Amino acid sequence: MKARIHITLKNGVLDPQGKAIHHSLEGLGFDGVNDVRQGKFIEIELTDGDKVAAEAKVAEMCEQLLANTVIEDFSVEIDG
Amino acid sequence: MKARIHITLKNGVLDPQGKAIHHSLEGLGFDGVNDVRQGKFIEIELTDGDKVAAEAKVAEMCEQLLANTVIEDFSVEIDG
Amino acid sequence: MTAAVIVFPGSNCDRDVAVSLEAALGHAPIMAWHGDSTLPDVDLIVVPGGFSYGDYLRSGAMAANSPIMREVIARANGGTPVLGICNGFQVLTECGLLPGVLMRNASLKFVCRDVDLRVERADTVFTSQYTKDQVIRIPVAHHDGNYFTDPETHKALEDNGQVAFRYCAADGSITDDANPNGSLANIAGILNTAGNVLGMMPHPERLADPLLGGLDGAPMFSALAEAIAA
Amino acid sequence: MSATAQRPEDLMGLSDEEFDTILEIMGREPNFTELSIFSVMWSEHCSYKSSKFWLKTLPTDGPQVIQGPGENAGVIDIGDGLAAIFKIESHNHPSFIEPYQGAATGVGGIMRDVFTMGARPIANLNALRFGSPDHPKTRHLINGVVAGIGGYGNCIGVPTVGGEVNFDPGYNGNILVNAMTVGIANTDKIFYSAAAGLGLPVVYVGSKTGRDGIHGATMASAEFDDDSADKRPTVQVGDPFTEKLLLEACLELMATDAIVAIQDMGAAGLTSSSVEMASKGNVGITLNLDDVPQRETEMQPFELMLSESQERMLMVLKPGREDEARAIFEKWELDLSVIGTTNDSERLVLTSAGEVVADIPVPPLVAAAPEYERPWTATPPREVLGHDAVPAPFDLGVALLTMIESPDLCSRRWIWEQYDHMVMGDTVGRPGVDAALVRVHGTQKALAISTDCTPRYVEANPFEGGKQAVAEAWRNVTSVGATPLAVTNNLNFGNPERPEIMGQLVGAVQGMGEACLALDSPVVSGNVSLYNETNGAAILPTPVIGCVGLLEDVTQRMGAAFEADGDAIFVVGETTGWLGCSIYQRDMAGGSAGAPPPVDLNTERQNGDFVRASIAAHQINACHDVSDGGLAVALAEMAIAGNVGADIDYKPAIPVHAWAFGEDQARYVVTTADPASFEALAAAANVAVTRIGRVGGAALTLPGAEPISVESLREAHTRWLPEYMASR
Ligand SMILES: Nc1ncnc2c1ncn2[C@@H]1O[C@H](COP(=O)(O)OP(=O)(O)O)[C@@H](O)[C@H]1O
Ligand SMILES: [Mg+2]
Repeated sequence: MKARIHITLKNGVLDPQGKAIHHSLEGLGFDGVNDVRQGKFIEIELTDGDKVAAEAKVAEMCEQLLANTVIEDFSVEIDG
Repeated sequence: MKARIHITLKNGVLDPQGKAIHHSLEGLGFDGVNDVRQGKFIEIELTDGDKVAAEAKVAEMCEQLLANTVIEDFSVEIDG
Repeated sequence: MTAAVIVFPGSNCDRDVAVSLEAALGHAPIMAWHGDSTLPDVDLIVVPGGFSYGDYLRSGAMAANSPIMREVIARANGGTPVLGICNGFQVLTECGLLPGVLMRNASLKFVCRDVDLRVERADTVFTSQYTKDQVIRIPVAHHDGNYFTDPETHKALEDNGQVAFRYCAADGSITDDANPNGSLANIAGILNTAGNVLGMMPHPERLADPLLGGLDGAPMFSALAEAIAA
Repeated sequence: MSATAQRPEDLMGLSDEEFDTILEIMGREPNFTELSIFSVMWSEHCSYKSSKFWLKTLPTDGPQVIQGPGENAGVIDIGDGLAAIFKIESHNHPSFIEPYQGAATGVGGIMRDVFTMGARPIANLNALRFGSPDHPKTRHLINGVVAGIGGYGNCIGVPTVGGEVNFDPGYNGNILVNAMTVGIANTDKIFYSAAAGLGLPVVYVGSKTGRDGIHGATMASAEFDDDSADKRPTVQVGDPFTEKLLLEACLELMATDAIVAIQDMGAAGLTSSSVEMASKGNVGITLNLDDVPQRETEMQPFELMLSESQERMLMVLKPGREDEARAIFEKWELDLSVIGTTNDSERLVLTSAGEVVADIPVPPLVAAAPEYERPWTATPPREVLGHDAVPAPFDLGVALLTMIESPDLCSRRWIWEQYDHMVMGDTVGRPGVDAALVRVHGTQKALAISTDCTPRYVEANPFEGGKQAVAEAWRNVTSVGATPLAVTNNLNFGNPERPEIMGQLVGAVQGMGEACLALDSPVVSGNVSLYNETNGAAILPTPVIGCVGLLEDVTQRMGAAFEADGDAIFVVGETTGWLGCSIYQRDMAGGSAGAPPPVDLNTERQNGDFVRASIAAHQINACHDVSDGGLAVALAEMAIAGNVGADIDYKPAIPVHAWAFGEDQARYVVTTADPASFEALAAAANVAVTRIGRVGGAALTLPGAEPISVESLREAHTRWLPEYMASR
């Protein structure tokens, strides 16, 4: 069973990385880019079991460790 | 129009961050975790236009800058 | 007999290496701006340490795409010696002049300290004033120095003798304890196949003045000065 | 208009009296934007309303002082046309909420204060106070704070060369993160914030403005609550890469003569920067807020004025120099926008969409800022303890090993290895003990820098504790052979509206002032952080001192490591065995009690001057000041640093634990190859010195104790912090 976690900066929080990537893409000649935001994507391979329980457990992992909830939001999907 | 890009380490590539997260999760008492991999999630806000062309353009951005294709795979989705 | 130091936004060891080069060469190097697409005729190119583009996205990735790097690649392919230190090493791998990548340190922490290095190749323009298997002490200061490559590339590196330096214990033995960042086979620096491009995580320019704690980095600069004077 | 006018429901932290003063100044009811501006300008943070009265008592002058408190940072003359520019600043509260970004932006903020005056930053230091190691949050906070300080300083490429760390349950709910930056400028190229001149362009440079950091006690308002929580992040995210570009661009523009005045946007952002520039220059400023570069959409005037987005500067240029400035900032890939002009109105006028949205007279906004002489009660004096009040340890050697392994005395290597302490190629040696030494690039000069404070002394006796903080910093700078020149200070206290807390502040400031005067080290800059409390429990009073000294010839520096076998070891200064408030008492004998060691400033001065002269005369081979943990700990540190032992054969006339662990002030341990002439020099200088043993061997032997191998000392010293941080 696999959990797919997206961790993104909250709205309004400065994203220095996204800003620098945006700038660099422009430098490379890519146009039509209005904004870039960088987040994390974490995949966790879990021992098979109950999907609902797994989702709650992974959310708990995000709260405790994976996300910095002062500045980041997270979302969890459980595959398979 | 928004591009959602996932950049993940290729199979077999060592992932120090994933390994450290795995270790920390175990230390926090989370069991049933078999593997953790950390990747990047980049969202790009594009000027509206042709979806197919946009997808090709973003793939090109990944090839040139966003991913290091020696060690990373990427996938692109275009929303809305 | 001139050297160029490439300056990217966020480079911060450019002045440090210029000081060492000036001491060895007797005159200051040219400081070349990342946005320029041409480079004057030089006998040595140094890609310095620092945090080009903040090390955002991946260390060295954005710098590797800057206009000047096209010129650096061309010169390297033409045989000009190119030395990449720390962030410079990361830039050289990102732009394809050197194989492999520098990943986040295994500790996930920035590490700044003196490490022992074993000289694996003393027959290059960079290392001719060291002796093979000599142990030298030089500082590292990086967050992403964990060298990695696939097994075939690694085998090729070893078979071709492209490993220039390895992290070692004080007696020269290659141990896990001596590895500050988790690098594959304790690799601290590698050469290209032609031997004119060297990338290394440790900072020789930080130990080229006795006041700063030692002189083990100085032979690299005097070797280069001698080579390009010849 | 009178005090009976309709009061807004929310005074944004202003008192009724303060609001009445605003009505008088404005002659009408202020609108929301105007009230916001008064509120932040008159906040404790910006107006120093509780501390100003006392800060004015500090000595701030001296022949070496080019600029004392009042500008972005203090400036001292270090000779040959060079100036050292430095300041310390707190980022306590943000670091508790989000340790990485809080600490990182603290470092970024203090660096801007220094380079805004024309200096290139050459060294960063940090004074940290954490709660008990047993507290569930402590490890996470250390991890984040250290990573944040490193993350910012390493990236911008300024070495982090020193600092201090203490642990105490008093900081469980309120850690302290104080960051200090030292920079170097030419004395004829120092930049100030007075916007003198009319019709000059007011220019914004750096990052775009977002809604970061619009928050806090001053600004809890109904209007804010209407916004969704995620629209107003209270935590600022630092962007050290942009700051590096801003630094280089500013220094490049400063090399021309285009700048009239420059001011970083720190606390209260565009508000305090524009008001200060206008006020100091006795001019008015009109800003068109539509021209402020914005990161987010639909930002309101008060948001633009109060945002604390990082990495921004405000400048006033000479007329017609905008294009030259723009070219430089564009080269460094930064925004530059002309957002206003100076005029003779002495008013701050803000326009947006063609309308005036605020119009405030500047002189009263600044001059009428409240200043309180808050009631205070002195901390009751404590009894002086005799030697027998503090029991001897079961075993002196075991006690020493236990102490040097303890959180407050163990090695900080785990921390400073995460900081690039060598970048810029001028850091002399590695972090270790005593002051950090940084060469002034391209010269033989070096600056010696140290931050110090012993909060348990300040708690016991604020006056003596305030003196001691200055004395210890001064002593550390002296130990490396440098001449202390001036200090900066960070006053971290609880709620000043409580008389006993105010009494701590008053006592500490008076003590500091006296010490600065006696030690010829005036205060040239500083910062005050009050209301450091959680649930009514205040932190230990923590007036941190950062001292800067000059060594004319860096090759004459002194180290703390034991060197040559056979060198005689001396203690400079008198040892009475003062155990009250010592680390030994607190950690080994059941808690802090009694009076702290007094600081005799004449002796301090005399002993320090003697040590410095002995170093200059090449009389000594190693020197280390004696502070926390007393003589035994100082000796252990010197043995570890040199990897050589010592035989201490002195027979103290007082109980040996008091001799070994007492914390009498004004002391140094020194070694010399020529004890006779050293003693003669001391006698001539009328300084008490005691020969206590000799350097040599692989063990440290204290009177009446088994030898302790240097190896086991090192192991004990380096064990705790990495193990603690790796555990959970
Ligand atoms: N937060 C910190 N950051 C960097 N260096 C630190 C920090 N805390 C302590 N150090 C360094 O560790 C060493 C020992 O600190 P300390 O015990 O305060 O020294 P001393 O007793 O000489 O004043 C000094 O070099 C100091 O600068
Ligand atoms: Mg000290």
